[in-house]
Amino acid sequence: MSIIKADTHPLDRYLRTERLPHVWCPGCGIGTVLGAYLRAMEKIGMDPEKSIMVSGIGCTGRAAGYVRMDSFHTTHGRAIPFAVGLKAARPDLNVTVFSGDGDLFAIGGNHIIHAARRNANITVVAINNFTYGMTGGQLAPTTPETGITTTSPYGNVESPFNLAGLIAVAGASYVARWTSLHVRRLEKSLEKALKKRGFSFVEVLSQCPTAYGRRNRMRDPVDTLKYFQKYAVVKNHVNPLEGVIEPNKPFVVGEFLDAPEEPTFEDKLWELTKAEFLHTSQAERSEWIIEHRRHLEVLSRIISGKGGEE
Amino acid sequence: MATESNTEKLLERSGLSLPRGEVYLIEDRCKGCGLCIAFCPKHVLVVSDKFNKKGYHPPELVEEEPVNVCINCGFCERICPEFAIFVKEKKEE
Amino acid sequence: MSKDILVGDHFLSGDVAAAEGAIAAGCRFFAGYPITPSSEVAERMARRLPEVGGIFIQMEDELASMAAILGASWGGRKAMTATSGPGFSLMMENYGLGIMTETPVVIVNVQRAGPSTGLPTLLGQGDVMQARWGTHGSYQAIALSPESPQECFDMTIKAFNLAERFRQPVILLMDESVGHLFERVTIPPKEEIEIVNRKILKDKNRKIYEPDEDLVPPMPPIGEGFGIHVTGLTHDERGYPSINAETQERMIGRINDKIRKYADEIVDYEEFMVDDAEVIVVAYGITARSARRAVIMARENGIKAGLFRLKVIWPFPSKRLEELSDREFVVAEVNNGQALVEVERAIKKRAVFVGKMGGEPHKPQEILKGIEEAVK
Amino acid sequence: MARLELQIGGFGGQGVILAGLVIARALSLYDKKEAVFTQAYGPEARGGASSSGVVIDDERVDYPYPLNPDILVIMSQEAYSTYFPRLKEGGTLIIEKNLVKMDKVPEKVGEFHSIPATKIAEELGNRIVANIIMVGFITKTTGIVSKESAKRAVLEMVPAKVRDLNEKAFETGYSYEEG
Repeated sequence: MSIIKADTHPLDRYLRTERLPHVWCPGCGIGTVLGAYLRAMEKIGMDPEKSIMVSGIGCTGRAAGYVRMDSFHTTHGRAIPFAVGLKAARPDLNVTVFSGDGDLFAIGGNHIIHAARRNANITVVAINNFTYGMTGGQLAPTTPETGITTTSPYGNVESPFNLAGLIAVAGASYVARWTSLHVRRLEKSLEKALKKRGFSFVEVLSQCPTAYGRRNRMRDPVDTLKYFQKYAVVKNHVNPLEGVIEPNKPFVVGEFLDAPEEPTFEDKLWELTKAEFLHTSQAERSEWIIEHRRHLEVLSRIISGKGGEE
Repeated sequence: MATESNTEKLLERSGLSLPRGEVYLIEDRCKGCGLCIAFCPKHVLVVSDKFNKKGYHPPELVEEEPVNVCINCGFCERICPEFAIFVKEKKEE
Repeated sequence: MSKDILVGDHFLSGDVAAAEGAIAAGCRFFAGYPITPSSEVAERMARRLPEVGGIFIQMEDELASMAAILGASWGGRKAMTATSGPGFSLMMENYGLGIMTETPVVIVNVQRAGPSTGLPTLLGQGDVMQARWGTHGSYQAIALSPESPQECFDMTIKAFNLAERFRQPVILLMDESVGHLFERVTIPPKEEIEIVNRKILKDKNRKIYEPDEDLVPPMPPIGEGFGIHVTGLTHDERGYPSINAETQERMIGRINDKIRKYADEIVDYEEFMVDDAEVIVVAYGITARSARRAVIMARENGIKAGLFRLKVIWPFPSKRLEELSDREFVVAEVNNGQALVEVERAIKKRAVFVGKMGGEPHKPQEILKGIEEAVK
Repeated sequence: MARLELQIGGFGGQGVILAGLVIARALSLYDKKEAVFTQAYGPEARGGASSSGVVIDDERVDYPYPLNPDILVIMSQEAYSTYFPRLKEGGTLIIEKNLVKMDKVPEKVGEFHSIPATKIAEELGNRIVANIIMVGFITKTTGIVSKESAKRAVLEMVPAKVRDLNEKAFETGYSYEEG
């Protein structure tokens, strides 16, 4: 038997096939993660016509250009506030931000923690490839200690962010971390993230053979995936602060946080516009706000790994 | 991946037959990264000698019964960053 | 009574009048970050937008504010932000995205004296060139400059109309003095207010950046299956990145031409006693009010002076100034000579410059001195 | 009436901003005059000094700030030093009797009035209404704004729960007999 030649792929209806092949290097994990995202969308029956993808700048930032849905490729670091504005204006649409670690956590770091704090009802897929790929492999806020990049040629002396931990404590409703090897679990996780009302965040560790792997003994994309296979420990609902990633040591992947659903930022913004809300007294309005506030003590229990049950 | 081989063992023990798959490839989307080959749990794929339009070596199938047969697990389809390879369940003739 | 247009006479500050103008224009989304002397715009919007079904968000910074209003505009809402110098600098990044993606929004910049933090509570007019050239690349800016709360109201409506018509961010270039002074503002009934709305793309087969005859492409709605792609990269008519000189020439050429083609229509100025004037003072914003007094004082002293007030600063009324170039010119502004450059370019000679570094408006006497110097 | 300038100076907390705003609003909206209200700033804005300006005209006001006030209302000694030199020759000077000390009324003053607004306010129960007492007094002594308009503006601009107190303050200031 031989491989059967095909012209179309099962995910083609979600893709701007006229733009394929995409710009990503051979073996880059972004395409894999994008595939997982589209399968998750398909699985939960999310209508692509009612779905928006917003990206920032960088390799992952190009994702918005390949999906057959309304998509925005914005400025460096600003995908989140663009998406927050869009979602607030159009809460009827599903809004996903699909971008990279540098875009979301270096130049855009302030925006993502605020979007999580507000519990904006958007899904953020953050591909963490430990470097700036598009500009040639420079130091990122996620580059592991000792990591060699073009701007840390002697080894990285900085400590990287623990993205999942950071976003969990900032106030997100759903937080998970997977790798580009854990495709099935990633897909399941993305299904949950997309369905979750509130700020949902999925970090995906991924390989950048060209810009990062090449300088860090993982020249072949397979090398990075083998690394993930060796060191990733699947654990659900651990304390997100235990999610620190150190070179050549086991690191946690899994679902860090799945908080009970609460009114989202947009729910509250739109409530303000209702006549019945505006015409109540200030005391009654305060009461409504308190009633619909985030259950921070529950969130804090979940975050501390003690579970969310009463 | 570990999950797949466990499933396989379980199925074997229970006497059920594994599903069989057919592998499809959009050859010119392939960038020859080798992820499908490296991570196919049944090792049914190898690098081919031929070049596609972009000069990459796409994978080819080496089905050698009874070990190296496609079980329609879909991992190659999922790991492929290029939307190039996919599998379909093989219907029994 | 409908809350969206507060018909009647009000005694408002320029900042508050601009907010009311926005609401009258149909603005239903505001994202901003507090900064003196523009905070009153945000405060008014925070109070008023929910009353009219609008959304107000105080963002984490000005970068985010600008990004959020672009997102909201693509979401189909008329959107605005308000800021002052330091925030305006931060907004330049996504102002550029707004130009590139042809997104209608309004940016209110209540100018204070800079550079940097400068004089937070005090007057400046030093953002004129930043309003023209603040973001990188080649483009045509539209910036309006009101001199009174009434004009803050009227011109905010006009700014929205221009933004929607030309699909581009429009700047309302106020200044601290105009923003903070109170005066009567007459809000006319709804039917007397001209409102322009963006053209909406209806044909799903048409490329999203394919322009009409006016060089402006109709704006596609989102969430309706158009499958649009919008990028800050140079893009072709489909909206797809097209990184080459040919597309750059064609697309950026059009983005410039759509404004250039109608520049004469956009240009707006007021001539006060200009007809027989021997010397003309060019001024805008609060400085125009000092200049008007100076012109009257000059006339009392027997000097035939006039005022040429820039109501729209960008595009610049070079054509009209060139026609007047047989007169003597004085330029007064609270900066080191920004409109001056454009005036001298138009009249092809030097003008007497009466500048101030900021902190307070010109005393009429200061401009009068300039007038006297010009006729010497 | 040609251009007429009113300036009120005092220190922060006396409500000189509200006093100016009330008068300007009354003039603009109810007396249908052209009026501009500004908060004066400059070096005197430091050290807690505070001042508001109202410029009135039959036609649209051009330069909106007082240059040489026709009427100067002074509620602190510091404001007196700052603003008095700007008073127009023959202009009207109104002072807070207990807070501004002067040996004799300077020569350039054409018309002079004084009122112990803060003390009266304290007698009414809250020194915070000293500014509204001053508004009533300005209304009566200068005649630049009609009583109905000024009172209407006061009542519109103060919180509902202190409306009665402010109305009383305005009336008290309006009917104050200098002596």
